[in-house]
Amino acid sequence: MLEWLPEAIRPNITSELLLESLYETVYMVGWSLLFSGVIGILLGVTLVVTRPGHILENSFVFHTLNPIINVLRSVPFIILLVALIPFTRFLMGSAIGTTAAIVPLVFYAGPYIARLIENSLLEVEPGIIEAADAMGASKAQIIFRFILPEALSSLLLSLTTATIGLVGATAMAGAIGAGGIGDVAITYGYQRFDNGTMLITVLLLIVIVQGLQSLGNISSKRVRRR
Amino acid sequence: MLEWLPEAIRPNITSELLLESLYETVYMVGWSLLFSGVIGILLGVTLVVTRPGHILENSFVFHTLNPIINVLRSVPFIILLVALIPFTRFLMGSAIGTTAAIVPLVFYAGPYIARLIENSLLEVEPGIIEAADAMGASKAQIIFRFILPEALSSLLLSLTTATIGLVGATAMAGAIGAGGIGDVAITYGYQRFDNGTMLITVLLLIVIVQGLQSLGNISSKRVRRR
Amino acid sequence: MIEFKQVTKTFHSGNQTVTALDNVNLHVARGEIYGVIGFSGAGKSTLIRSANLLERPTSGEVLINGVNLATLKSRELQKAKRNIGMIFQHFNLLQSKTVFDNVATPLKLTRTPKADIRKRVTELLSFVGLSDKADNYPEQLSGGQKQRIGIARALATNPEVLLCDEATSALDPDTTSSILHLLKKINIEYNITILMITHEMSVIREICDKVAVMEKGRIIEEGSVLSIFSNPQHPTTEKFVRSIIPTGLPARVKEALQQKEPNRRIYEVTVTGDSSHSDLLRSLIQTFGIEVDILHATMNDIQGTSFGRIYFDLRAEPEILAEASNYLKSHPLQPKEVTGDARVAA
Amino acid sequence: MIEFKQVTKTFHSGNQTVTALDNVNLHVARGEIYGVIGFSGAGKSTLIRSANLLERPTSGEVLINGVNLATLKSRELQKAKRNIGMIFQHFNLLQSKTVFDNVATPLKLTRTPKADIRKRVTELLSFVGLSDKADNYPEQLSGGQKQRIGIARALATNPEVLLCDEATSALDPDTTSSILHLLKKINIEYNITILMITHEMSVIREICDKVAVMEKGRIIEEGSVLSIFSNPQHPTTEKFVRSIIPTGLPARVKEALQQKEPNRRIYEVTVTGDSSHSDLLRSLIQTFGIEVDILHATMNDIQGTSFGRIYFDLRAEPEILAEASNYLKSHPLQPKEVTGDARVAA
Amino acid sequence: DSLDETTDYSPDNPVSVKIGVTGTDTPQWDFIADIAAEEGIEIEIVRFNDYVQPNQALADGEIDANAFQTISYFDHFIEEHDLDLTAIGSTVLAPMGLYSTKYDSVDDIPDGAEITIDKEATNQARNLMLLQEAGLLELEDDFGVTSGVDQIKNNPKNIKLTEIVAGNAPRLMEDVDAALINNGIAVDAGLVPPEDAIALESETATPYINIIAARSEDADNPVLQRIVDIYQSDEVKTFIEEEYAGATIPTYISLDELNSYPR
Ligand SMILES: Nc1ncnc2c1ncn2[C@@H]1O[C@H](COP(=O)(O)OP(=O)(O)OP(=O)(O)O)[C@@H](O)[C@H]1O
Ligand SMILES: Nc1ncnc2c1ncn2[C@@H]1O[C@H](COP(=O)(O)OP(=O)(O)OP(=O)(O)O)[C@@H](O)[C@H]1O
Ligand SMILES: [Mg+2]
Ligand SMILES: [Mg+2]
Repeated sequence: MLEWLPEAIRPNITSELLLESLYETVYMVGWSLLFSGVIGILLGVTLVVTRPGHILENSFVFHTLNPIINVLRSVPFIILLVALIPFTRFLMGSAIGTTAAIVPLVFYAGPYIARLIENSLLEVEPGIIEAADAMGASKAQIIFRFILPEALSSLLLSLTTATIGLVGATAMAGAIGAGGIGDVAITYGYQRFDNGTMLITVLLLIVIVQGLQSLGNISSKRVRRR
Repeated sequence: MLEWLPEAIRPNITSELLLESLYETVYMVGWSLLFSGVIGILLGVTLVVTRPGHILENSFVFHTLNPIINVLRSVPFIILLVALIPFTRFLMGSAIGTTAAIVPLVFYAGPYIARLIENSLLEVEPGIIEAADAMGASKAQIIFRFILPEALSSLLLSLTTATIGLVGATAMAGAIGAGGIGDVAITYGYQRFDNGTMLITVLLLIVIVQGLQSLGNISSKRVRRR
Repeated sequence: MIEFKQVTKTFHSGNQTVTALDNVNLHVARGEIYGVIGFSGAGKSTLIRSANLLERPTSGEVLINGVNLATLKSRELQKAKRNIGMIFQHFNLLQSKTVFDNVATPLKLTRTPKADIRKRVTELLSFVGLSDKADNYPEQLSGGQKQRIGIARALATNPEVLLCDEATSALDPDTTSSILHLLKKINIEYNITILMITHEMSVIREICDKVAVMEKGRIIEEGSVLSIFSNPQHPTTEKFVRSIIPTGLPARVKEALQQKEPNRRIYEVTVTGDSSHSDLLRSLIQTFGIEVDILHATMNDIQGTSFGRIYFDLRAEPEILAEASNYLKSHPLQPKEVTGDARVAA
Repeated sequence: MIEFKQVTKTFHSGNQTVTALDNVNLHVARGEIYGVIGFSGAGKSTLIRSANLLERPTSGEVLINGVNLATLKSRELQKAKRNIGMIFQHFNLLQSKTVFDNVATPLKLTRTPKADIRKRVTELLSFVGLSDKADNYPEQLSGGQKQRIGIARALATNPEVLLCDEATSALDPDTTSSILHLLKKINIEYNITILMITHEMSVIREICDKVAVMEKGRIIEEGSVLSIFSNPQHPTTEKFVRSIIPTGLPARVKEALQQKEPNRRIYEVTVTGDSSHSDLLRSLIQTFGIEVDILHATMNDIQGTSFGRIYFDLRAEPEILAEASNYLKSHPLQPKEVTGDARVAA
Repeated sequence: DSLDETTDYSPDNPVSVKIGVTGTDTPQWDFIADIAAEEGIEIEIVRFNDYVQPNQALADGEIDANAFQTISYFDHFIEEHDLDLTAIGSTVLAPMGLYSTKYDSVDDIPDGAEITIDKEATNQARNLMLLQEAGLLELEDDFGVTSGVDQIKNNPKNIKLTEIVAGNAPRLMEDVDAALINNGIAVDAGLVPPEDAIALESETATPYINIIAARSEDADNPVLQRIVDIYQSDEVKTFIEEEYAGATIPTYISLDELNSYPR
């Protein structure tokens, strides 16, 4: 498949490995985005609505959650990976491989997404929340029917940024045998001084990231109303 | 200094090393935040104001910058580090060490900050820009006297998120001999199975991140006017 | 229905303290349309916002239907609020939803069937004259159109109580009048209670039963619209009344006075209720032989009766005028001679 | 000074096209206060926003001082805009800046010395009555207070042209009147040109020299305020004029008509300018011996003259009334008998 | 976990085995897997990017064997973590070398010179021992396989040691006076170890011979034994020599010999 490339940049890896690693990346990013997105949005919403003066003001929850997120964001990814091994094994049956990597990736991206979401949600006009409150909306309705839709455009951009961050993080998940393009780039390209592999994997990553960003930009723009 | 700790968690490293690595982290994060902050804000502002329909609409600039940022965000940090070696050497005289690490860190964080800033700036009420325009503000004035101050609260949270991201990235900058707490945590704590070192370094990281986040939250809240 | 009991609300900003509500007592009876008027910054919005707890009073309490909302549990509070529609001064529309969905929002909250929602929203949009904007987003609307969406949204659930904060401030007189008529209509048909903030005396005149005047956080005067208009006590109230019943001398009267003709006098008669001028006119014209002209007259139609002033221009020989002046002094309508010095233009 | 030449502006949203301005031609002369009135959604904001290119017209051109802004280079355009103050319908204040800094913003843009800024802003704030709010942030202000900050900001640089989009819509009559007086004053003192959007006819009456009426993106009528008020041509214009000179039957007149007494007739006299009623009164009372009462009267004072209506209540034997009716038919004031069927309440 | 029940296998009734490797060792394992597959052993290669996880995963039963480490690292690791693992065969040796773009011999290295060493613990220990061998440093007596810079007794030339990631050493050579580089990496980076190195680990450095490790209970498992045999076959030896161009030297010694290095 790649034989037609000039020698200097012809990768030393098989196209099967490349395709497989592409699949692994998509698989890891997809699943961990799903979970960390849900968790991150939940945490982000909680961080916003429990803060002083907000609709579900709860000093205890806010002041517990806030540092927990900070702690998770403090730990270097590799150490997080290790610290989570027992939990990963309990959850996934195994602590190695592509599937197992989803757990630490979720722990990595969840709190990160929470922070981005928090920032987006704080920009919602307080008047909107007042209107919701005055209509007798329940707290859940205020969140799901007012705050989230109003912040949607910014949320989509935040999720885009987070997704691209996840793509980057999968490269590190190679430590537990997760594979993925980033890992191939590092182990075959970088460590083996194989410029061809480096080039093609980085190109693939660029295509992925470019695609994700375009998708994010377009969908965010489509729902932006100002 | 650390001899009073119970043996199980007494780190095998000297307190000098710890202090030095703390200094290295602060040094790297400080400088790279300064540069990547400036660059990120410039790029973020450019991404916003050159987009279709905005005050400095410029399809060429926007459609050039956008993918360049994506490219930089695509490359795994370790590969970015390597790819930048010649440039770093040219700029810093050497591609090794704490100072040299600032270059790849800036390349890593700059585009990332740009994306966060972009999202924050897009949330500024268009009416504000109209008011500025109607007053005869120059483009630079519109940006610096209207858009940036109005987005300040969100910008501060974005910069906080980015700074914490930078703290995480410094752990990886150990690859070129940059040192720092994250690196000590990985090489002394994780690789040498020294739980004491792991604990104390991670605790230090937590304190740093917690401090940064609190600072960000407080300053953002102070300037938030809604 | 709505009762404010010694409600005080202070805001702190820096080292400044603003007392937006200062020991306010107010009672709005069921089915009443109660207007609150006052200068900008008087505390009107704060008052109405504390009715549904958007602002928690610093002290005092607000009862709706005899219930202090502040004592309710979350769910009960929501239920209570669903019975209170609110029109916001700054509209507070959802930017992310179409006009249709904005109006439908309160209905969706109560899980109204889709078909019912469609019917009700269509009806409301057609009433506020925005059927063709159903699929537009708020940012594509003019100021008045946004306000009308806010009105439609507040009415969507047929609430028992309606809180209107400057509901017609951005609307032209024609639209205002049709909105006010609608409010009056639902007030009569459904016995809905309306608390209405406004800075326009004409709104009060048009539909309110009672009115309170606020100044600096205090209610300085209140009563039936009729009594306030006919007999304002407080200077501020008078200013508002004057805004639709001018009390300054009309230009034509001033002009006439400037000519200072000896055989001409100008009299002002204040009209209250059903006063009759026929005997006055007859006496002046027939008995005294005076030439009587109506120089200026402004009367307001307030709930079926007329209030206002008439300026009569009397011309005759000075001695006849002097004679008539004695007659006029004892006349029950108490005509006052206008000399130009006594009153200052507003 | 401001000239709109065949300006058309269309908005597209989805498959809908809205023509907000439809071939508008308008000329505002230097030093003029030009009012634009129209129903909500008529295109007023779009018109004023195209004057300083906040909306680029789809076709046609706008000249300010003979210059088409659209042809200017960036720097020249900025300079031109600094001479045009604008008050926005939705205020558009900077949330992140204090009241003081908001008003100071346009001065800072031109690098005005600090001391001058302080002096000018203090002066403006005291004028709009918000000196005590200098250090507050917009979100701590009431609706009317925000609007006043917007006004102060627009005036800060003493612009040559002022564009006001509903500058007083959130203000009470007293504040409105003081703002309007200020505008009139700067208009006279500095010969500043003002284009003023409003939905309140009273604003037009108070300070405008000329007025244009918009409907559905078109200017349907324009002229001096006097001519428009005294002689509105288009039904929409009439509606606006009627908003301050009610043309419907007053309640008291309607009530009188309902009693259908045979020896009572009601006549309506339209007052335009300096019409005199003295001979009418004398004839009716003295010649016919009719009992004449003034049932209702509303006159408006427009630029020194009175316009309005008087309702006379005539009581006498039917045959005398019949006789008088012939006399009245030929009277130059053209009194019209009101029967209750002919007119419908507005 | 155990492979016990799967002693019987044939091409028609294949047995599957998971082998953990790190980074770049896959070519020979792909080659071995092909050979083994014909006999009914399906090798699944699990690639790690880290030196801790493969042993952990082996002990936890997530893989059946691993092949990525030197015997000394392995011994140290199982002692530290109290794991019941055993070395079941030797594989290759990739000697370490000291390279410099500035100096032709170790003696030329000046006072205060900067030398890069691997930040990864076992390799770092090897680096330091090579520097001791070259006479640049003196290490503590109890210097072990994961000892680091803190165990340096004497640094007469005041050499500045900079820890970096191994793969960067060739790339950063010109920024320092000398760099310690793994053979594998050196060859990949286009260096010729015997010619370019100014100091080289002796080829018989037993502690640094790589091994295949398994859980002790599986030490005698015929499947694993067969895999060791395949690895140590001439066919594979030739393959490795060609593939790695001398950077990685197939080194097949007995287990006794393997375990007899000086500790
Ligand atoms: N961005 C837009 N997209 C689509 N339609 C628009 C947009 N802006 C304005 N319109 C439409 O153009 C018409 C004129 O709007 P404009 O704001 O000029 O009205 P207006 O006369 O100022 O009304 P008001 O008195 O209510 O402020 C309205 O029907 C409005 O819905
Ligand atoms: N959040 C706040 N912080 C500080 N002061 C406030 C705040 N909200 C309102 N105020 C002040 O309280 C006073 C009353 O405000 P309110 O909005 O009730 O006035 P209002 O009568 O509705 O005026 P308007 O007619 O201009 O809308 C004002 O002086 C205002 O500046
Ligand atoms: Mg208000
Ligand atoms: Mg408008």
